[in-house]
Amino acid sequence: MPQEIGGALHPTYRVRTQFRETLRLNAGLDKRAADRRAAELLASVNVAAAALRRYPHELSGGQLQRVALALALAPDPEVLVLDEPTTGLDVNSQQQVATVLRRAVRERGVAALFISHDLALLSEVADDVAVMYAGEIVETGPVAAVLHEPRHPYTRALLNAVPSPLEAVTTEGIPGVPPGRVVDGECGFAARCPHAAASCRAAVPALASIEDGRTVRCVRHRELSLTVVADRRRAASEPDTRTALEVVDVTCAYGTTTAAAGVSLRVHEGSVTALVGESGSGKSTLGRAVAGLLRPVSGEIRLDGEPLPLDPRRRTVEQRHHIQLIFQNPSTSLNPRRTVGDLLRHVTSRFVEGDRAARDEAIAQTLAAVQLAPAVLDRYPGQLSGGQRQRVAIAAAFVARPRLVVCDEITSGQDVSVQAAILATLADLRRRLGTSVLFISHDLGVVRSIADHVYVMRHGRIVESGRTEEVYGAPRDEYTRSLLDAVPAIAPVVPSEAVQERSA
Amino acid sequence: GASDGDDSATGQAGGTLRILANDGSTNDSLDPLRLERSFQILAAPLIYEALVDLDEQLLPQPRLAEKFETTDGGKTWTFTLRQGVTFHDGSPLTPADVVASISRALDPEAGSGNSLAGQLDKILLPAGIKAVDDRTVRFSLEQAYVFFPNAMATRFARIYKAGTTDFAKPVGTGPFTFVSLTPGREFVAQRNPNFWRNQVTLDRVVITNVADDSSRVSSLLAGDADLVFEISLAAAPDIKNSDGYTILEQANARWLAMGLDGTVAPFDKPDVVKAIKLALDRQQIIDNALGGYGTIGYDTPIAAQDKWFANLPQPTRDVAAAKQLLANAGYPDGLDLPAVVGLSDEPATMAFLQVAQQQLKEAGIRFEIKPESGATYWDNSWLKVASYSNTYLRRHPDEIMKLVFLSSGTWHQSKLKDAEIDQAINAAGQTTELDQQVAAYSQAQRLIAERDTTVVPAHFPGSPASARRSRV
Amino acid sequence: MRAILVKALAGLVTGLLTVVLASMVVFAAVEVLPRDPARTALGNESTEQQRAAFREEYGLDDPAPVRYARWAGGMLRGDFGDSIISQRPIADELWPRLGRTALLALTALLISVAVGIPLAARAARRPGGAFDTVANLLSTGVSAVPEFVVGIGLVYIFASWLGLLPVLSNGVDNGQWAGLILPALALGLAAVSYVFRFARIGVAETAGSPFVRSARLRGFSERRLTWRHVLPVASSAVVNVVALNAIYLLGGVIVVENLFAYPGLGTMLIGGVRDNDLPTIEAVAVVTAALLVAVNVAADALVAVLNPRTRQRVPVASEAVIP
Amino acid sequence: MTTTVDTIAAPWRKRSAASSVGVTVGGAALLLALGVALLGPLLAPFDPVAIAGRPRLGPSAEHLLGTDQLGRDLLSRVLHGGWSVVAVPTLATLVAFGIGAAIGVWTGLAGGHRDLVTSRLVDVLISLPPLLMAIVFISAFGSSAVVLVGVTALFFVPRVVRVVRGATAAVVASDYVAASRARGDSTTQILRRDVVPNISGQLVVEFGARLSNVVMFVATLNYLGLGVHPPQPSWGLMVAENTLLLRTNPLAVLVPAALIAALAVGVSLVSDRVAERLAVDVVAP
Ligand SMILES: Nc1ncnc2c1ncn2[C@@H]1O[C@H](COP(=O)(O)OP(=O)(O)OP(=O)(O)O)[C@@H](O)[C@H]1O
Ligand SMILES: Nc1ncnc2c1ncn2[C@@H]1O[C@H](COP(=O)(O)OP(=O)(O)OP(=O)(O)O)[C@@H](O)[C@H]1O
Ligand SMILES: [Mg+2]
Ligand SMILES: [Mg+2]
Repeated sequence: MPQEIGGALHPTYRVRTQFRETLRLNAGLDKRAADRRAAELLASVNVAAAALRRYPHELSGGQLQRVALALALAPDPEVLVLDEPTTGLDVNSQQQVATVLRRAVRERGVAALFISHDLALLSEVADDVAVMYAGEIVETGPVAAVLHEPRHPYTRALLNAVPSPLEAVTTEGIPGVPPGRVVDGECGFAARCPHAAASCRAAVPALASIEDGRTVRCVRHRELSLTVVADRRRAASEPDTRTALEVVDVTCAYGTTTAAAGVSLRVHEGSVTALVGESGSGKSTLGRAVAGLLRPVSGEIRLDGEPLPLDPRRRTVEQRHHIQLIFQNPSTSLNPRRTVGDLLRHVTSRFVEGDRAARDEAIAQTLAAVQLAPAVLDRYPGQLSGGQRQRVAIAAAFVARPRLVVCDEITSGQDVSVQAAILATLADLRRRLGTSVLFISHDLGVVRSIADHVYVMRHGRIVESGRTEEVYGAPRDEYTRSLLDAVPAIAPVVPSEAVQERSA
Repeated sequence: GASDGDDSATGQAGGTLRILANDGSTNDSLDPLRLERSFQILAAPLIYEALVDLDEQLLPQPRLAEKFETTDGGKTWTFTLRQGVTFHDGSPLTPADVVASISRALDPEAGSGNSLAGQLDKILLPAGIKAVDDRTVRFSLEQAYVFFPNAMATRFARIYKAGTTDFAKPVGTGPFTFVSLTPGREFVAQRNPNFWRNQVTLDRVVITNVADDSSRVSSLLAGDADLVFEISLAAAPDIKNSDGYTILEQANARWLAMGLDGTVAPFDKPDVVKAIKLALDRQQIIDNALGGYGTIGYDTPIAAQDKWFANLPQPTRDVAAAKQLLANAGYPDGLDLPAVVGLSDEPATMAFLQVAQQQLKEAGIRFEIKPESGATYWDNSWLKVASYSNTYLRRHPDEIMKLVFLSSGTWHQSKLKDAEIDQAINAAGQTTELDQQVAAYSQAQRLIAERDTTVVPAHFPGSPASARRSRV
Repeated sequence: MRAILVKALAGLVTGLLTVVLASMVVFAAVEVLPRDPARTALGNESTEQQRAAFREEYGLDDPAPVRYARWAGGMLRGDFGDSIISQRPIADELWPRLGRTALLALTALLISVAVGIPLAARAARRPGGAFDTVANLLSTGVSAVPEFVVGIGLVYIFASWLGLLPVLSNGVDNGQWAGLILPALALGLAAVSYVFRFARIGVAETAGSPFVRSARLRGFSERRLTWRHVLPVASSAVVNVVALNAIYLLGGVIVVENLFAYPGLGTMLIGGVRDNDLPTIEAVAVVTAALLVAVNVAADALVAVLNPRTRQRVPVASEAVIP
Repeated sequence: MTTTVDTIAAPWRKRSAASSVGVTVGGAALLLALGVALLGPLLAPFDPVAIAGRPRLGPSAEHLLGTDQLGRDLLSRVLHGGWSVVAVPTLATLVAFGIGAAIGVWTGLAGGHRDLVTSRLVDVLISLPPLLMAIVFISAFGSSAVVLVGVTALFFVPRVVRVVRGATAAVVASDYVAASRARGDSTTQILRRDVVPNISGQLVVEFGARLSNVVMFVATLNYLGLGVHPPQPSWGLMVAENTLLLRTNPLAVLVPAALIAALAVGVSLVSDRVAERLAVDVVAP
């Protein structure tokens, strides 16, 4: 099953046709026998036989993935390779596919190689895990052992970057970028490894067997004690300050579709307020209304107690200045034909007071704050990595020193380590400048790691709100609870002492 | 005759003769009064015959009429029909058929203005056509007209069965009988086994319309066709050099004409017109514009090989003299003529204009060529603008001179009034004596070449009517 | 299903508008022609009275909107009026010619698909390979040679030089099918290069898609993959290209028909222009516009059949056109 | 989570073998055709309209390509005959672009009813067959260069509008334009900073594709006798004029035909390459 959902089925043939074709070729079944067998296969992945009559585009994403799984099982394979079979599915569908897969594997005695980015999901699906970096396996072993007691610095760094919905943790990015190829002559991770020593750079380490059938590719695996993960628990959220943004009874609509109905929320000065909810619940719509991209039908938006005109075109420069927006995808939110410098200068010329030197100073400071070298000023967005691009977008928002920044899914689509780095940057900037953040996301783990307050949205309405630890600790709303239940998570381990390096 | 195609079908015994024409149109019809394009003009003589044929010298010879004569200097003409001629439906040819056919040709309602009606306007009235007995038809003219038999040879004077009004299935006496006609595309006729004159050897004739020049030539050379009309003269040498092909030359079937309005500047200065005539290299026009086919024109409608030719001195090019004439006329630095409108449907005309343009340029006479298709040329430019060019078919001097060079002629190009020319043209019709006619026409030619503004650089072979309508 | 109906309806409305607008443009253009139809019909020697009577009879003196309404109304009833030249109903001439033009165009299309698709499948097997490079360059080359050049070249080679095929195509009605070959080739060759290009892109893209890879994993042969899995998907792009380009094929039809004396709409149009036969020009132009609309609607339907997922036109870059 | 897919094709991406052969061949063809068209008049040994010798001569030292039916030097006519084939289409394409791009950007930016109406109108206009309409128009207005440019431009405007509108609308729908709007940029600024730089690649490609089409369109009109008047030479007309020489002197037809093809092929291959350089996805020529 190749990566990319749904692509595994031929788009112009009915599901039944595809089963018949495959079963005739592989098992020599005639039409009727093939249809019977197809129904069985579908049943084994929890899909009704009615799906046979459908075209692939008439199935939901989760169904499609399960049908594709059934089709992959049709030739009775001994090994199944699944390349990110659940990426792009919502949490509920992810759960279903994972469950079905586990069952099918167990019942049929098929071996499955499950390729995924999602450590939490792996912890629920897999028996054994192999971690790859720069084209090499760096660590293998039973999944629980590897995820709880990583022996390779990369595995550990990765785990530190994963936020958890189960507890408020700080996440940590990995500095630098992956090489994207096999590195010769030294440990591939050495360039980014906090524990790299001269011996790491001498040769490519061998994959060494250690206890419990585990292997690890690190020359220092005996010296380093990585068995205990750092205490990532984040300090409790700060006490409430005065209100920066207040949204009162806002209703937004696209033509006749109402996307948000009577939504009220507030963002406290200098704090992060998260807006979560399933896809299509109206989160972005609300964010756009706040940022001035959309005219709400009714309601009121106040910044520092002062109402903003409903028609965003009537906002003053000052009002525009104080609310900035960062989009999910920096590839599409940055003009590909403008250099980073051009963009930042354009923003500062509009919103930063003072002469040219003062504006350049503001740019330089902001770049430093988002950890970008001044050299990027001459680059086009296409010449930057995804993480760098998102930093540019963040810089463009913060360079104006706004009162409020609206972040719409700014980390989805990023690698976990990149995501962690971006979140850290955001938190840092917010603290330093005292900026308020409205953080829109559907990743409950990310939200828990960064937000002080949470609003849960469903079908255009707020269904639950409160301080983060309260909502996560004791969700009152049925929907919030189901959301939290479905999220896969690595069971937390009790943290003990801090990291110790036996040899310093 | 030149204008009426060729019925002496060549080829081996039996078989089909495939002819290509170029100007078929959706209004193709075999009504003898509506014969306008070569497509029809080629088809009609296979079906119908006229009382008289014209020979090479344009002199009338018997056809359906065994003999014809006048006893009173051209006022009354008696035609005696050949015996034993039958129509395709088996009925015999009778004087009644002749009376009906000719009367209808004179009826403006039926013919919507064919040139026969124009030619005989006020000369022959329908009442003047009488069947005398079962072999004789008498035409009583309003005034003497010595060239009346020529008129009976034109394509509008063909004989069909009396009472015919619908020509969808035409019935004539010709060598072939009608099979089918798809206007604009195809005409099919088959052998008439009862043809009176001689045994027809061909079984079938198919005339197909192919508009594209090169396709016609290609089809001929690829063996898809036996006879192709309106071959561009440029292609002729090519075909001639291919095995098994001959060019059927009709030495002077046509003549090139450049019409200049003698009443407007600069053509109102005789020296300018003379300079134009002098600056032309007529042999080069023949060589380069007409593919080497043709004979020099003497600025009259009569070619040198014609019986009627006046033996004028051969015009030769003299650029210096032309320049001198221009200087005399007040144009020492040369002059720009009004644009010459050319009939773009005729390759010969367009080629002539392009060559002439270069020749005149050397004498300091500059002009632009304005091509115009027949769809608008005849209505908008011909006889209307200051200068224009097209070709005319060879005609009997009486007919062509009266049309083009008589002060009152309907196609009078120069617009100049010249009593002496008029008198010379009319003098020929005063006598039935051929010698006296020749003498009168010689005088007319001398005067025309000297005084008329019309330029006739060459006569050349060619099949009829590449011009769209039967002006020519 | 409803979406399809709405789409079909929208397509139909646009189509009708197109035909109406085309008829107006043609009518207006013909209106400014500096010609007198009465003189055309009656000849130069007709009298002014005769011409006036003719104008009266045909209503040529009425104001333009009145004439347009009368004419458009007639066409709705299938009455295109009479040819001013032949005085016969244009429809009698038009329908058989429409059939023959359709025959020519379809033959050309058949040739282009029969040649273009296999070439594309072969070229896409190794994109960037020698075959692909050469085929690509050739197709660009061929598509940039006007039909009249191709036609003349074909005549030269096959008729004059080799003597294999007839030049004239006017015998198609009498079953002389050989005459159809050269014009169809002349027309089809340009189309081949377009079909090839789009099929190649389609095949290359489709061949790399996950469903083909997973089908390969399930054990299908390459041949079966190409013909059963790749081409049906790639072909909807081709159908769209063909539909979009029908308009340009039509330009080719006019040239090619005249070159080969093919009795279709193209020769009828040029004949009408030469003869100044306004009703004929108008009728051919409008019928042609209607034909194009029909082709596009048919293409939409075909794509829907070929590709149940989209049930709509695969957006093809609009520069996908044959001049 | 997947890493971000780089959707913006980069200017520095590797070019394929086909395109590198293509641009070499295309560039050479284009240079040749343009060179002949622009420099040819300086090199011509004879006056292109003058009678330079006997008609229908084959190639010889004096007349390298021979002479045509009227005895004019074919080489000189070829050298002079490219001007109209280059100038008229270029001018027509420029005019079509000036008008089409303006309308396209205007509607793409505006959106809403204005856009809808224009798009429908464009759909309709695009369905009018250009050659057929051109024949009707040219027989109405005559065939001066002005009419030729006008008619050609007229029928290509809707095509340009469609492409430019599409490109503009895509840019306008993007997040970075939304960001510019939120920032309070004026429409002019958005046009200058966001729209124009991002559609210019497609404009170039479209220009190349159109130009290549228009070259053939104009050549075809010339061939049908609806373009340049004799005696002025023009490659399209020369093909028609000299068809009858094909048998005896094929060069008389092949050279002008090949130059037309070289021009059209060159324009299309080179614009493909430019497009690639500008990282615009080209689907069509
Ligand atoms: N077809 C290809 N041509 C060239 N390089 C490739 C190709 N496919 C992948 N690569 C490179 O090989 C390396 C490994 O790619 P691979 O697709 O195996 O990564 P992955 O771990 O599956 O990543 P992802 O999580 O993004 O799917 C990357 O650096 C990638 O850029
Ligand atoms: N431009 C638009 N026109 C019409 N409807 C829209 C538009 N944008 C969004 N919608 C609809 O409004 C509703 C809310 O959309 P919104 O983008 O706010 O959801 P979201 O919560 O951000 O979802 P996601 O998590 O997928 O980004 C959805 O039903 C969506 O289909
Ligand atoms: Mg992958
Ligand atoms: Mg959203």
